[in-house]
Amino acid sequence: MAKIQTLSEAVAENIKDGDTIAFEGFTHLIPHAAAHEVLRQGRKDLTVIRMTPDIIYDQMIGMGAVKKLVFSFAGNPGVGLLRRLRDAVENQWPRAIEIEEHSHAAMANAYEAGASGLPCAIFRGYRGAELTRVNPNIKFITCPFTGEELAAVPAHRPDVAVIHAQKATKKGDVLIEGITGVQKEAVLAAKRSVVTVEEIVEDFDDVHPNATVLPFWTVTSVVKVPGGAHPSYTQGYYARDNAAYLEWDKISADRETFLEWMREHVMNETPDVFATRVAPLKVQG
Amino acid sequence: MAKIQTLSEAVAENIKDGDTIAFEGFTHLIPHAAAHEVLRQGRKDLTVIRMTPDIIYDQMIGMGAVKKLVFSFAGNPGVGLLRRLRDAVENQWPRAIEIEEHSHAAMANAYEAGASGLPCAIFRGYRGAELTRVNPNIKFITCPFTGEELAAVPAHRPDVAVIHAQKATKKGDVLIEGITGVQKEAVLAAKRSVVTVEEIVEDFDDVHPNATVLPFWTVTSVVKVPGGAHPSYTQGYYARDNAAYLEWDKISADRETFLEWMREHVMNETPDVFATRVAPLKVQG
Amino acid sequence: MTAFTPTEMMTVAAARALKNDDVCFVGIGAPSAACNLARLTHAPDITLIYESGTIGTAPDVLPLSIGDGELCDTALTTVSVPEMFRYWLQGGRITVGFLGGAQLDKFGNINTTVVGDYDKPKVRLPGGGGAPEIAVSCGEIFITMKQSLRGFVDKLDFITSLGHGKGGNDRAAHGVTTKGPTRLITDLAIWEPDPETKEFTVTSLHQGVTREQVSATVGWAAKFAAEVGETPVPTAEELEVLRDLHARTKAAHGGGNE
Amino acid sequence: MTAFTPTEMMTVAAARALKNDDVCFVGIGAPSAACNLARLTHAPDITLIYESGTIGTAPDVLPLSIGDGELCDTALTTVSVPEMFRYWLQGGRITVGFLGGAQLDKFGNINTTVVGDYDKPKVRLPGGGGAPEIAVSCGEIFITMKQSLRGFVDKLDFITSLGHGKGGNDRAAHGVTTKGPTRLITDLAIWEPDPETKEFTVTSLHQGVTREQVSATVGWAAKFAAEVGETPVPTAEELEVLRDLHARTKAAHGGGNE
Repeated sequence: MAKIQTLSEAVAENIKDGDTIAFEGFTHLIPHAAAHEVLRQGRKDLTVIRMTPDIIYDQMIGMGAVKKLVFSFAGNPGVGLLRRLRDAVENQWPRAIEIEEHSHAAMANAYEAGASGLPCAIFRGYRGAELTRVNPNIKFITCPFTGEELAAVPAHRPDVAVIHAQKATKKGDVLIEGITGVQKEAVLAAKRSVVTVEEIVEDFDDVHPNATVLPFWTVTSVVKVPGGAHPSYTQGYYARDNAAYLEWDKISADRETFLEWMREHVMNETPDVFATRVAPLKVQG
Repeated sequence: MAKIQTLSEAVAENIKDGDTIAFEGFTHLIPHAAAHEVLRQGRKDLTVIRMTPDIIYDQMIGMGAVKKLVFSFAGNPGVGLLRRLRDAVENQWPRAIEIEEHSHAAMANAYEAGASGLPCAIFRGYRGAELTRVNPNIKFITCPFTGEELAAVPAHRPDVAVIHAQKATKKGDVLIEGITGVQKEAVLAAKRSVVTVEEIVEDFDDVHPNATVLPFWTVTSVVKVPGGAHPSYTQGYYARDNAAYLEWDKISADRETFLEWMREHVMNETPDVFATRVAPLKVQG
Repeated sequence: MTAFTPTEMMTVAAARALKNDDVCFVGIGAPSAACNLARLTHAPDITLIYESGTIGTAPDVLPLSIGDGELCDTALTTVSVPEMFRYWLQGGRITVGFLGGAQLDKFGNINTTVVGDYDKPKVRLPGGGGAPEIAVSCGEIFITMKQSLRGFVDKLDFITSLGHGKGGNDRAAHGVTTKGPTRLITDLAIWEPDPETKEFTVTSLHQGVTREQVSATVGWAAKFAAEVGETPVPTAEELEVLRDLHARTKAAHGGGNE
Repeated sequence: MTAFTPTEMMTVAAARALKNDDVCFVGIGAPSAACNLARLTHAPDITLIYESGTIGTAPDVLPLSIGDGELCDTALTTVSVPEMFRYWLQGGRITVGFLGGAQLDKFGNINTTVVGDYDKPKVRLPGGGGAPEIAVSCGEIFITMKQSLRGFVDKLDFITSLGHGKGGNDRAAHGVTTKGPTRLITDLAIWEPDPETKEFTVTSLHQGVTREQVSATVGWAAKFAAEVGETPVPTAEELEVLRDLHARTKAAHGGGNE
């Protein structure tokens, strides 16, 4: 049953040291505000799952909050490499992190299996790919009807899923529109969930019958954080802040610059700052 | 690449004697007009797949067009048993039919696996259920991570999927809204597809971004048949003809009554009759 | 006190067993009436799910089928049937599933497949539909059926869906972790499984029903709990809401049939 | 004749290889420019799919990422990412997939994972993303990359995605039935796999490019087909459409960056 809370309450109640957390959002709707609150509350030893770690995990890794990363593509989208992640993997700064690396297909199937209550996913994957050598969580099973070999990976079953969405109702039902990514699956696969939204509305009576909706009883905590996906975007609300993605390449290039930036823009800020960040990026709703 | 055709052309080009065909539509959007055309063209020895055979397959079985039935629930929805199907199974009239019987979960997963290009589906199913004794297409595999036993069934890969939908574009893109059932999966799992629709429109620019749409290049044949789902319903167009479902219980109770009714209402009719049948059942669009 | 029918008593007793935070997988007939009665009385926030994909539906009239347009129109959202069986049922999100059938045994196993031999059936029944997985994936199962010797049998012709199997720990031995049938609600009584043997025992008789009536309508030696209560009769409000629901349903669907 | 850059030649050559009825899995960068150039010239009905779930998209400007809002706004429909990988990619519906990477070998195997040892990498690259399954599930693969000794290597540090493996029938030996890399389009030439050995051989040199230039920028002994053609230079229309596309893109995205 969803509680409507503040971001501070939602993170304090749902995210603990050592938890396995999936922050999801595929280019669109990346839950940056929630991740910043997790850093402010000083969570550590997290196992973080995400198809595309990008800036959100570059920040968490750079701040030393991450023990293990489960992922499939670690780039700064449209810009380049993730420099804090590289520093952690190549130089163990600020700490060593474990890596469990998959393909997108494996990650998407693992979320889907988690949402389906299955222990594993099967798919036609990884043929001739060397990740099978370095990731013991990739196995193969044989189709009992055709004899074909299919790849198998364990289902994702995170302790917590954290996502950003367009709207919630007062009861806590959540609406996701546009590029919906793996967020519905991540929430359904997780034990708990924190959902930040742009706005809270009376009901979804005017919404398309087949829209992507998470009922209130599948969500643990709903928080209104306008702009909470910045610098990614929220369809119908504001555009991607491309300058911030380009700027990140420079900020993250140097440890001190990074730490200074995080102090100023994350550690000493509040969730309210996100609304002001997206103000110049508004689009027609 | 979809062709926009007449129903007669679509059936003649796509459906052959001996084919395996899935006519789908879950209570909603059942493609009755297309099934009648198949009967008029005298197709035989068909293997027909459908979660809920209901009236559409009761008619095809009663007319002797069916060699084998793959299904999970064979009732007249909200009314009772299917009398032509019973006559075929219990008395081999008008011919003996083979039965491959599954649960809904197995059928839905088998379509999903077919759409996914997989040879089989795995799910947590059939525990303690006796269909495992009589259906050799139910097997079990072991999860390589947890050791849990999971049921496996072969993917559905019909020669042809036949569905009814609300709208198509002039290019042949298809829109399904409301209770979407397994129709998208059936079309994507099939080698060919015939889709009857209520209307053909310019484009889907005003449709919700996450609506259920089959692109024109996934569909073989699109046919405009207003009312083509009668006596089931089309959301936004016309209501279910409940009287027809009740009447079917009487028509199908007797072999001669059945044959006479089929001659008059199916064999000597054309697809145009469906528009007149739904005229009194219209709803606000 | 208002007079009421045994079917009304059965529906009301089933409705009362539902809680405001339940998520129910609803079937057509008595379960649909019971679930919607609960929603319109003591459980306004209950989530009703029909296997057609409609989630959080609140129909004004009872549906004719599990896929009526009314269910979609009033639902929070409608998902595809594969998603319904994968994410929602198998995902373990349903707290209560309703089942019924042509034949029931004393351990809550159900037959809706065939009377007679599977390959040469005397009566070919509709088959399992969602039941085989509803029976094992829902948190618990409520069974609603009218008692009769034809339906309440000592041995099923076919096990369509698992109840407590052969009793005792047999359900767990099948690798099933959910509770299974926790309540059998009939036109005469409420039955609950014995904690050890898992055999259904009568825990409450409906008003005016005798133990003999109960025993005479089941094909096994009926057992009674140490303490057998009397099912509270339907309240005036329960009857009024239920009858209004049926009247609206008749008006809506009857009209279409003329 | 208009002057053009090697990158423009590469993009135009890739665009020309696409047909009107192709269904393309598009990546960011050169593939995105090539696919949209094809759509705006000779292949107006081509279907472009980005792994974010956007199907049949027709962006007016090139996207910054595979999940830009513009892709969703102009798409026929947008599906979830699990559905994209299950129904659309694994379902075998994509005729052409584009790949590129940090390292490529002569059989079209690609590394985008690490430079150096996997456990102690010299450079940790982004990883495979969709590539491992794009490489085996699409009907055929086009590779676009600029030639360099750093990128075109004799031996990959890591095989992220399968091309023709060790050559010959090795791809089929991995249980893969799709064609794999059928075309390598660089800033200097067009390469195609030898029908027997599956080693990439130069089949067409771009205007003004010598065999020596090609050989000097790959880390293996470059092979040339029996007949090596000259790639037709970009037409005025191709260049105009491509440059307009880039100009619109710069105007749209540049504005947001100031």
